[in-house]
Amino acid sequence: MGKEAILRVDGLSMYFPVYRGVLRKKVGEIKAVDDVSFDITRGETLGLVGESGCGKSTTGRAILKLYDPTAGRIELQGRDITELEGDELRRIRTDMQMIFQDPQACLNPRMTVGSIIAEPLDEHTRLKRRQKRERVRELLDAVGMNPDFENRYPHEFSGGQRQRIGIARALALEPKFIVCDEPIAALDVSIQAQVVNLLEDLQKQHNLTYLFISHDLSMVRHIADRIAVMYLGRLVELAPRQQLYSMPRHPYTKALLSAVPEPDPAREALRERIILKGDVPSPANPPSGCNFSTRCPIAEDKCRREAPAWRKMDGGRFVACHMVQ
Amino acid sequence: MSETASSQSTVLEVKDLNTIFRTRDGEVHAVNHVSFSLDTGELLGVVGESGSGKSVTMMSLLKLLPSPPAEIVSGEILFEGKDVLDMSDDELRELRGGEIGFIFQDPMTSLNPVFTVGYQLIEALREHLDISKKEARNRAAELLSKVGIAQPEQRLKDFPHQFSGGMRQRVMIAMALACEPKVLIADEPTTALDVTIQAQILELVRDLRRDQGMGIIWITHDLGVVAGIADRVIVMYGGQIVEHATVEALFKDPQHPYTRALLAAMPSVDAERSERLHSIAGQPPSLNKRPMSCSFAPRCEHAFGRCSEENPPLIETAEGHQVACWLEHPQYMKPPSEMQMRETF
Amino acid sequence: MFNYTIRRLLFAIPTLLVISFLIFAILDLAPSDPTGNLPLTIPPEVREKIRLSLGLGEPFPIRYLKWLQQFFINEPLNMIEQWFGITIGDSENRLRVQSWATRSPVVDLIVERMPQTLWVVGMSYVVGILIAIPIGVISAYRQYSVFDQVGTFVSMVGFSVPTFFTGLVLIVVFSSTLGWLPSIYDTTHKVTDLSSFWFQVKQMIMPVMVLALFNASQLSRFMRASMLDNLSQDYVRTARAKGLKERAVLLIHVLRNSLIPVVTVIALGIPQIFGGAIITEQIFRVNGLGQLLIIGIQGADIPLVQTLTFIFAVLIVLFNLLADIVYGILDPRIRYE
Amino acid sequence: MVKGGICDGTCVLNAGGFAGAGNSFSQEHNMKKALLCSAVAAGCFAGSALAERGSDGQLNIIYWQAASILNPYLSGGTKDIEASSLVIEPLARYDETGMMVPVLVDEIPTVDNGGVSEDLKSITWTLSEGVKWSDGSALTAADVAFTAAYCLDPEGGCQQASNFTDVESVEAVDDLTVKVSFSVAKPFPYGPFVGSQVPVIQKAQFENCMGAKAPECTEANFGPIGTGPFVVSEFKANDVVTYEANSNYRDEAKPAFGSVVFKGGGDAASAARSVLETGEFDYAWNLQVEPEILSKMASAGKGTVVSAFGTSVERLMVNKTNPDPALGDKRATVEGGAHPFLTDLSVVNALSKAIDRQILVDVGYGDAGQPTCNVLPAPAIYASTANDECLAQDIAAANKLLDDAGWVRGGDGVREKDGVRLSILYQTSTNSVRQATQALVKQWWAEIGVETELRNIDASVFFGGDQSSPDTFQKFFADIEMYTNNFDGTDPENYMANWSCGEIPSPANQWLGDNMPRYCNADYDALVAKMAVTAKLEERAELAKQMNDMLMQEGAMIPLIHRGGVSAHANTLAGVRMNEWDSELWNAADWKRAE
Repeated sequence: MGKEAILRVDGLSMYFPVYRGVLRKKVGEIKAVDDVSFDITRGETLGLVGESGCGKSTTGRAILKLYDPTAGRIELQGRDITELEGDELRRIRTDMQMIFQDPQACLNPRMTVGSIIAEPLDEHTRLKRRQKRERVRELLDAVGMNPDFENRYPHEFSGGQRQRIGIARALALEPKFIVCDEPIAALDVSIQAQVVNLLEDLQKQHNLTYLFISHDLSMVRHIADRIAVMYLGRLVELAPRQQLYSMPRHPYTKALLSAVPEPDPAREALRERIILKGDVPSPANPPSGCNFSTRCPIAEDKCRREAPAWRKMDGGRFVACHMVQ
Repeated sequence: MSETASSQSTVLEVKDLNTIFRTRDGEVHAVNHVSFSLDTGELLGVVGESGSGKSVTMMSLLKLLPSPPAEIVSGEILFEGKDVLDMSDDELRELRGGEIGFIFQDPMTSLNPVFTVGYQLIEALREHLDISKKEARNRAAELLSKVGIAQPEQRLKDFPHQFSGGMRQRVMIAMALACEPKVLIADEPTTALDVTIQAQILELVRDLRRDQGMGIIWITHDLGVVAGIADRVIVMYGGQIVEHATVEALFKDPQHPYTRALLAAMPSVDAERSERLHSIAGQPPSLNKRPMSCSFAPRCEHAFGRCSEENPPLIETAEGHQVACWLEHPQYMKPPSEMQMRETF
Repeated sequence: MFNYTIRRLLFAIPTLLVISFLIFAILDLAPSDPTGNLPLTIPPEVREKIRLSLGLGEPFPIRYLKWLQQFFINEPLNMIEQWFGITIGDSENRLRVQSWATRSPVVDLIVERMPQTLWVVGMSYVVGILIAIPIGVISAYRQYSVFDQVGTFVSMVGFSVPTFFTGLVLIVVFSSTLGWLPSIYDTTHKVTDLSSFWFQVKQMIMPVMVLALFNASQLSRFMRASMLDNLSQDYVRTARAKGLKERAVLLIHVLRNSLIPVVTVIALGIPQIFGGAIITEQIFRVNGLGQLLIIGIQGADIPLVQTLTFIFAVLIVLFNLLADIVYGILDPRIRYE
Repeated sequence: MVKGGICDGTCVLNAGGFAGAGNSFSQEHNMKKALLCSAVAAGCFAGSALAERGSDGQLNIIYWQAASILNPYLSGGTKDIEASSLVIEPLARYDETGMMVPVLVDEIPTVDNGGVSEDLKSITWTLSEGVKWSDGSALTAADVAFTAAYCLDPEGGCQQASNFTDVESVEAVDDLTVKVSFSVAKPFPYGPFVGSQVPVIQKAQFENCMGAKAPECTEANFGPIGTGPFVVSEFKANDVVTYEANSNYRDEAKPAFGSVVFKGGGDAASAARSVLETGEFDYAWNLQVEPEILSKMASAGKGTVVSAFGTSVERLMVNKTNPDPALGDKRATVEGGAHPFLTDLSVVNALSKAIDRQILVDVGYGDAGQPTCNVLPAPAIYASTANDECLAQDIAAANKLLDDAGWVRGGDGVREKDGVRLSILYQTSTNSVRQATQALVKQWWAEIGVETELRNIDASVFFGGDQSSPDTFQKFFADIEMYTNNFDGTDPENYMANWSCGEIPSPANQWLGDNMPRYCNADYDALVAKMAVTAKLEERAELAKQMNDMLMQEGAMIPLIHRGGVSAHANTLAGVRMNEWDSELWNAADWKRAE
C-alpha cells in the first residue's frame, strides 16, 4: 500500500484470569484475545468481524487502552502506547475515540445533548464557554442534527439520532483514529444506512481512520477497505475487501460468508451453504492446535495438534490455516 | 415454493385487525386494519422494522399482549374458521401451545431461568396432552433430539443458562413443537443469534417444515432471511401492511416505495457493491394517531398531495400482489417523469 | 459455593475485628460518663472511685484488648460450659464482659432478653412477610386496580407513620377505651395452659401488629416491584404461549423468580429482629434487646452498648453472607466461586 | 393475731429532735407527735385485725426507669434503691414528714437516751430482738458492721460512701448492739444505716463479695437477702422484678400483698396511663408528665395523683468567675478573675425579680412544683422566709435596679456599662421542661434588657464527670446554668457546706467540687464550720437559714422551683403515704387493697 500505518498492533493478547478455591488461586485464563497482529493505514477502515464472544470488542478496547493488555505492543502514529499510564495516556486519548453499540446506555440521561458532547472538551481543552458552545453546534451540524437540539435530553431522540450524538461526542476532540464498536447493531435497517453513510462522509472530510467492529458481514463489506476475521480470540484471515468476499481462503471465513442470507430469493436458492456443526468452544478452554479445528469441515490431524501460523499471502492477504497453500 | 404447497387449505385468517395500546400519553395505534391468511404448510414472512406492528399483530392472534394497556379494538382472527376473539379462556389455552406454537426473539430471556429445561418442556406437554410424567419426559427427550440437541436425557436436567444461545433457541423450538401444532409463529427467532447459528436454525426449520407440514409465520426485519425461506411475504410499516406478495414477486418487482427503499438500503455480501448505501431519510412514524394518511409519506421520495391527505388502501396490482400506495392506485395517473424515476431503480 | 462460603467467612474475621475496634473506640471516645446519671448527692470523690472500680482507670488499648479477650474467648468458653455443663480451666475467675449498670455479665442480660424479642419482633417479621407477599403479588398482578391503589395507600401510611404513633393509637383504642388488650407486656408471663396462652396472644397482638404493619408495608412494595419486574419478562410470555393456566404462570413462574430478591431482602432484615424494635419495645414495655440497648445508651453502660452493637454487626455480616448463599441456591444462574 | 410490730408502742421521733436534748422541743411539736402516733397505732390495729399476710394478691408497680440492680451500694439510681427497699431495710428511715422512724431498732439513739455519746463522736444502735432475715437466720450486729465494711472497701466503688463520711469504725459490741465511731464530732450521726440508700445487707450472703469482687456477685446483687416485707423471686435486669411476701417478716400480718411486680421501662406518660386510665398497674412512680395531660388522665377516675416535697430545688447557678474562652486554662476558675457582671448584685437580683416562678410551675411542673426563693426550702424548720419577695415577678423593679446601677440600654435594647454587655450564656441539660423554662426566662430577661443565649447539653454529658468534655456542669463554661439538686435525709449540714470556698471546682481538683457558682466568702465558711460543731436543732436551723439567706442575698444562685415527686396510685390501693425523704415504697408493708 505504501501508506503510513497509523496504528500497528503486534502480538496483542488479552487474558482474563480465572480464580477458584478458598484462596482465589489463579487456575486458568480466558484467552479473550490471543496473539493478534495487524496494522491500519491512515484514512483506512479496517473491518473486524466475527461472532459474538470471539474477542473483537475486547480487541478494540485493549487498543484504546481501556484494558491493560496481557502481551503485545500497540503503536499509534509510530509511538508505543502499550505502557502509557496516567497523564500521558490521557493526552493520547484525544487522538483515539470510541463509538459504542448501544447509544442509549452510553449517554447520561440527566445531561443535555450539549453537555454530553462538551464533556470531552471540558476534560481535554481549555476552550471558553462561548467557544465550546460554538464547537458543540458545529459538531451537531456535522452529524446531521439541528444545532438547536443542544439543550434537549437523550431520551427525546430516536436510536439513530442518539447514535449521531455518540458520534458527535467521539468527534469533539478531532481524533485521528476511531474504534466503532458495533455502531449500527442496535439500529433499524433504514437507519443503519443513514449512520453508515454519515461515518463515511466524516471519514472523507476529516481523513479519519476506523476500526469498524461488527458481526454484520454485508455492512462491513460496504464500509471497510480491508477486513479481519476473528475466531475464538485469534485472527483467522485478513484481506482487502474484494479478495476476502470474492475468494475467502480460510474455511471459517467461507462458512461465515455462506451463512449470510441474501435478500434475493433467486441467488439464495443457488447458494451453497456450509453449515458449521456445534457451537464455538469456550475461550477458557480452547481446543489444542487450531482453534477452529473442532468445527472445521476440512480439518486434519495436524490442525488438532498444531496452531497454524499467521501467514502473509499474495495481495495483502494474511491467513492462519494449515490447509491454505 | 414449499414442498407441501399442493395440499393447501387456509388454517388461519385475520380480518381487519386493529390493536391499540392505551398509555398515559394517549393511544398508540400499533396495528391498523391488518388482514392476511395462512395456509397449511405455507411459510409466511412478515417483514418490518421495529415499531412496524409485526410482533404486536402476531401476539394479538393469541391474545398474548398484556391487557391493559393493549386492547384488540376490532377484527376477526379465525383459526380453522373459529374466531379466537370469541373463545373462552380454556379454548384459548388449548390453542396456545396446542394448536399454535410460538418462538420468540430472545432465547436468553424467553426461558424461565430458575426451572430446568426439562421442567419447562414437560409442563407444556402435560398442559395439553393427557400423559404421565414419565411419558412426558420421554417425549421431551425425543423433542430435544429432534431439534438436534445431543444427549437429550442429560440435558433435560440442565438450566437454560447452561445452554448456548443457539441451543436455547433449539429448546424454544422444541417447546413450540411439543404438541405438534398446526401453526408455528416465529417472532424474530434468529435475530439475536450469530450468522452461523442462524444458518443452523434456518436449516433446522426447513427440515422440520418438510417433516411436519405446518403453517409458519416468520417475523423478521431481515429481508435476506425471508428471501431464503418464505413462500409469501408481508411488509409492514407504521402498523399497516404496505405490501403483500409472493417472495419471488416481492424481490423481483417491489412495488411499495418503502419496500424498494429497504432493499436498496441493504448491502449484500454477493451483489455488486454500490459506492453509497441508499438510505431512507427521516424517522419511522409515531403511532399516536389513527393513520389518516400514508404513514410512509413523510419519508417517501415520491409522495404527492394525496399521500398526506388519505390513507391508501391495499389494492391488488397483480395476481397475489397487493400494495398500499397511491402511486399504484388505478385512479392515479402517473406522470411520465415519475415513471422515469421508477425505471432508474 | 462451599469455597465461596469459607472464603467469605475468613474474610469476615478481619472485617469484624475492624468493626469491633471502631465500635469500641467510638463509644469510648463519646463524651458520656457512667456516673453521669447518678443523683447529684453522690459526691465527686465517690464518683471517681466508682469509675476506677469500673476499670476506667486503665488506658484505652488495654481495655480494648481485655474486652476482645472477654468477648472472643471468655464468653464463648462460658457458653460452652453452660451448654454442656462442664468446666474448662479456671472458670470461677474468668472475667466476663460486665455491664456497668447491672454489674452482671452482659451476655446473660442479652440471653435473658432474647425470648421476648424473638417472639414479638420475630413474630411481627413473620406476620409481616405473610401479609406482604400476597398483597405484593395481587397488587402487581392487578396493577392500578382498586386493590393496588388501596394497597399502595395503606403501605404508604404504614411506612410513613412512625411506630410510636400507631402504637399509641392502638393503646388508646384497645387498652384505654375498649380495655380489650393489655398495654404493658408481661415478660414474666409463662404459657402453661390454654388461658395463659390466650393471654400471651393478647399481649402480643398490639406490638406484633404495629411492627408487622411496618414490615409488611416495606416488603409488599418490594414484592410488588419484583413481581412487576418479572411479569414483563419474556419467559412469562413464553409460559402463556405454552397455554399454561394463569395461576400456574403467576404462582409458579413469576412468583418463584420474584421471590429471589425478596428472600434475600428478608434474610438481610433478620439481624434487625435481633436489634429489637427500640421504639415499639419502649411503648409496650416488651423490654427486649432494643430496650436493653436504649437503656445502655441512656445510662452510659458502655460495655453493654459495645457488646450489643458488635453482636449486631456480626449478625449483619453473617446474614449478608446468608443472603448471598440463599440467592445462589434460588437462582441457578448464580454460582459463586 | 393482734401483734403490733412497729406499731407496738415505740413512737416516731422528729427528724430533728434527737440530737439536741429533749428540752429543745416545743410543746406544740410534741402534741402533734402524740396525735400522729395514736393514729398510726389505730391504723395498725384495724389493719391487722382484718388482714392476713398475702391475702390481697398481687401488687403491680410501674417505674418507667427499670431497676438495673438491687444493691444500693453498687447503684445510686433512685429506681434501684427503691426497688431494693422492698427487700432490704436500714436501721431507721424517714417518714413522709421527714421524721425518723425506727425500723430494725426499737428506738433512735440520741444524746438524751444515751445512744449518742456526749462528744458526738459515736452512736450506738440496739437492734430489735427477733428480727430475721428472709432465709430464717437472725439479724445480728455483725451484719450491720459488715455492711459498713462492705461499703468502706476502697476497691468496691461503693456509691453510698458519702453516707459513711468520717466513719472511723463500726463494731458489733454484742449480737444486738452496734457502735459507729466517727473521727470527728458528728452533731448529725445518722448518715450510716438511716434511709433506704444505706440498708443492712446480710454478711453471710455478701461475705465473698468485698471490694473488687463486688460486681461479680451477680446473684447476690440481683437477689439480696433482706429483712423487709418482700423477697425477690425473679429479677430481670432493666426489665422487671417480681417479689413474694417474706414469710419471715417480723409482722405476721404483713405484707397484705402476696406478691409484687415491679415493672420498668417506657416513659412517664404511659406509666401514668397504666394506672390512671387502663388500671393495669397499682402504682406509678415519678410522673414527669406535662401537668395538663396528667390531670386529664386522672379525670378517668381510676387512680389518684399524689405528690410530696423534699429538698429538691430547680435553681439557676450564677457563675461568679469569668467563663470567657479567651482565658484558656483559667476559664471559669477563681484565677481567671471575677465575672464581668454577675458579681454585681443588682444584676443578679434583677434577673431573679424578672422571673415569674408561678408561670414556670404551671407550664412545666403542675402538682410537682412550687415557687421558691430558697435553696433550702425544707424541712420546715430550715426554711427561710427572708427572701420571699422574689415570689412575685416585678419587671419594673428589675429594670429600675439595673437603671440605678448604671446599666443603660444600647441601641439593640441590651444594657451595657463600661463596654460590658449584659449578655448571658444560659445552659442546662436536654429535657423538654428545662427548655421551656429556658425559653420563658430568656423572654423575661429580654424585657429587662438582658440578652440570653440558650444551650442544652445531653444529661449524660452535662452531669457526667468526663474531664475531657467542656460541657460538664462542673466546668460551667457559661454564665448561668440550671439544674436540680437536693440532699438525702433531712439534715442540710453537708449540703450547705457545698458552697464553701474549698468546694470550688478547678483544674487543680480535676473539676471535682460542688460549689458551682464558685462562691467564696469567709463568713459563709465560718458558718459552715460552726454548724459542724453545733448539736442543738434550733441553733442548727438558725445557722442553715443564715447560710441560705447569705447565698440568696449575695446572688450565688437564683432558686426557681421547689420540686416534689409526683406519683399515682390506683384507687384500689390503700396505705400509700407519698414520701420524698425516703423510698416511696418505704411503707409498702402497710399497703393493701382498698375495699
